[in-house]
Amino acid sequence: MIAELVLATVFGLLLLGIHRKVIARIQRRPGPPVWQEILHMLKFSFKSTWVPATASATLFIGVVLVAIGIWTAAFFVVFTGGSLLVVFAIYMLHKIVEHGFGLSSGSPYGKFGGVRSVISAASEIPLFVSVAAIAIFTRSFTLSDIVLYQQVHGPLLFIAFPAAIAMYLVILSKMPSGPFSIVESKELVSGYKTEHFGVWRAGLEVCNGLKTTVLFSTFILVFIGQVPILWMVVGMVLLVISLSFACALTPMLSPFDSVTVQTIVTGLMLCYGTFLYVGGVA
Amino acid sequence: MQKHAARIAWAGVCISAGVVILHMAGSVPLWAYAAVLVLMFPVIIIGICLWWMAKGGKEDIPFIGY
Amino acid sequence: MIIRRISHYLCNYENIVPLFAGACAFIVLIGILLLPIQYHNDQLYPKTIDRNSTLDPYDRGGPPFAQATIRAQYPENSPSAGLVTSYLTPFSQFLADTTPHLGTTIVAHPGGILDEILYNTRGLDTVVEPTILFIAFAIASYLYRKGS
Amino acid sequence: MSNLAGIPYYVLEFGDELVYFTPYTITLFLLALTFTIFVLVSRPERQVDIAFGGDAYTTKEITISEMRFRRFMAIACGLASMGAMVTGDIFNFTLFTAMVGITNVGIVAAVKSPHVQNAAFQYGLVALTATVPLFGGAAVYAAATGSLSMIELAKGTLPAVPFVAKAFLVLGVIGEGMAPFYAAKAEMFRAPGAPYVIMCSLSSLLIFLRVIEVVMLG
Repeated sequence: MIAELVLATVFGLLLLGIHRKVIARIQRRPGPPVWQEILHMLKFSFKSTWVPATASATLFIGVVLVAIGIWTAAFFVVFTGGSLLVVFAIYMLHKIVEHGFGLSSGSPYGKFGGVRSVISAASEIPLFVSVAAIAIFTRSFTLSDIVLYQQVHGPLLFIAFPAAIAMYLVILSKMPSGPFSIVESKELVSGYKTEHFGVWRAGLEVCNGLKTTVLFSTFILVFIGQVPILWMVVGMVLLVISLSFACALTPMLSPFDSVTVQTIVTGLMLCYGTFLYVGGVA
Repeated sequence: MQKHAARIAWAGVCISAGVVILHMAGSVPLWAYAAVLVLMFPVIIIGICLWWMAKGGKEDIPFIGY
Repeated sequence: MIIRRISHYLCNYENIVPLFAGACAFIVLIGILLLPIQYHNDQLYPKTIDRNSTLDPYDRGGPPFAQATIRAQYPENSPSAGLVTSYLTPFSQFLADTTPHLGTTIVAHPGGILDEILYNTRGLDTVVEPTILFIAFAIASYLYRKGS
Repeated sequence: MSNLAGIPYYVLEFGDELVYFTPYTITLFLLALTFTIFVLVSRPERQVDIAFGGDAYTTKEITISEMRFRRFMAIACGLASMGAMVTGDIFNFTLFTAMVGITNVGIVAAVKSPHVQNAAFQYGLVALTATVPLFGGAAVYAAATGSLSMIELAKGTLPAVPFVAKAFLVLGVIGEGMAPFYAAKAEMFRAPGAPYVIMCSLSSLLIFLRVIEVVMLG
């Protein structure tokens, strides 16, 4: 399974590369080659590395290990058809990783990135409402049960369309240069990543690659169902292209506006969830 | 430092390989196998990277602007 | 734009107290609208109040040092439940027998009562509750010392 | 929906209060444990402040006594969130949540910045108020179902939990952890001492994640 893990990481980085390329082409720039993110990861991994003098060393290094570890765990949960709740708990706890990266160095830029990541924590709540909406239909949180449900009733994408939109927005908020990516906006240099250079940054890139694969494959598993591996790959590429369009064509919102928009989405999702629950659709 | 990292990386690889073999032999359940890999994967990656990284300089204060 | 105005309101941390109060009021209103809530008669820790007892609010019934019946959720986990109904020193017993006032002070009274349910079946609660108090005292004393 | 977040793998008995582990809670528990260990072993960072408009910068030092106190609070916070993750009893869960709220204030109470202290004060007011819906929710749980054990609630043999009880519980947790009202929490995050302030955010996220599981039972 370690081969799958490495493949998933590389594929996730490739998806991020495609993301950058498509955005560049939409904006009429040549853009980097699609394997740029993989090269990035390799490049960082053999740069000279140390821990900044002002940093809290244990946290500075430990949070890199935690970042890779939690997404490895999420990968296994998706791989074995485990509980959807666990995947999304890990998704929310990725926030803590961002805080850890940002705050541990002592740099003011990292600090701002970390503080923004706290502000934007509201963005994850639509996710849980959409998970609850899915559970109203499938009566289970395990991915394998959700896949079974879809084999009988057809894709959840059509059955629970608003839930799909909410989850799409949540994935969008984790993509670089999207409308909600306030933690990585350019006035903060690199936001929470500013001080993690060299090997630590390579570790973060590994985490990002793994995270992208896990989130995309979860989206496809939950809303389309079990498909052959080739179609899975095609679906993920299509998903990243649509996300790139969303990222390229929308401006980044100001931090609190982004939170407000996501809170409004949460409110709408709550209405939808209540409607499903009270209406007794399932 | 780099020698140390190489040792850690090798230890991680050996432990993971051992668990993979034991899992294939059927003596380690899936969850224990996954737990070991979750612990070892970050260690292996950071270990390998630290092992092949360039010679380090002296630590300094963080980036505080251009 | 309405979004801009909402986010302007949200970003000031002095507004979160009214915001939270509003949310509380809203939920309470919903709660009142959804009344009545059915009371479940089969309660876990039933309590009969004997107004004539000298130990009035604390009297759980049953003589001291004898077994009383206590309904626990998992009786197999607390085998000694019901063995200690209330513990009074002879002096406290004397006060309880002769005056009607011990009931109001009994918890603070040395050799007073042991709450069977709290100590025997809900042990973790009794640990966490004083911990919260202790933490609060620690914060208060630290802030006090910092001021001086 | 009985098999909600996996079957309890392991049950530990404290009288009527069962502590149980499911795949979901064990993930959260391990995260809390990891970060508590970080708090235990790591030293705070020295936060760099820039004087804007010049090249000057200063590093903030944290005094030993302040560091000790904040570390103590952060560890208490970690223990409280670990407890809240694994407990199988509604009332016990609310107690641990209340403890998380109070330790969160404690973590930043020692910081000398007035800005941070103002935010912590506002947060403290909310955390204080939030105990009312929190314990009120637990009381309605007990009144309407006659039981507080999550395992009994999950079996589905008890009467359904009224909506208000769940709403109260969630509202209480939101107040204690400030989950969506992050404005104050973000200001608190400007305090130096990374390992400790991270605990504020981690604990509130964790109790929020746990309460989602709790309200789905019964």
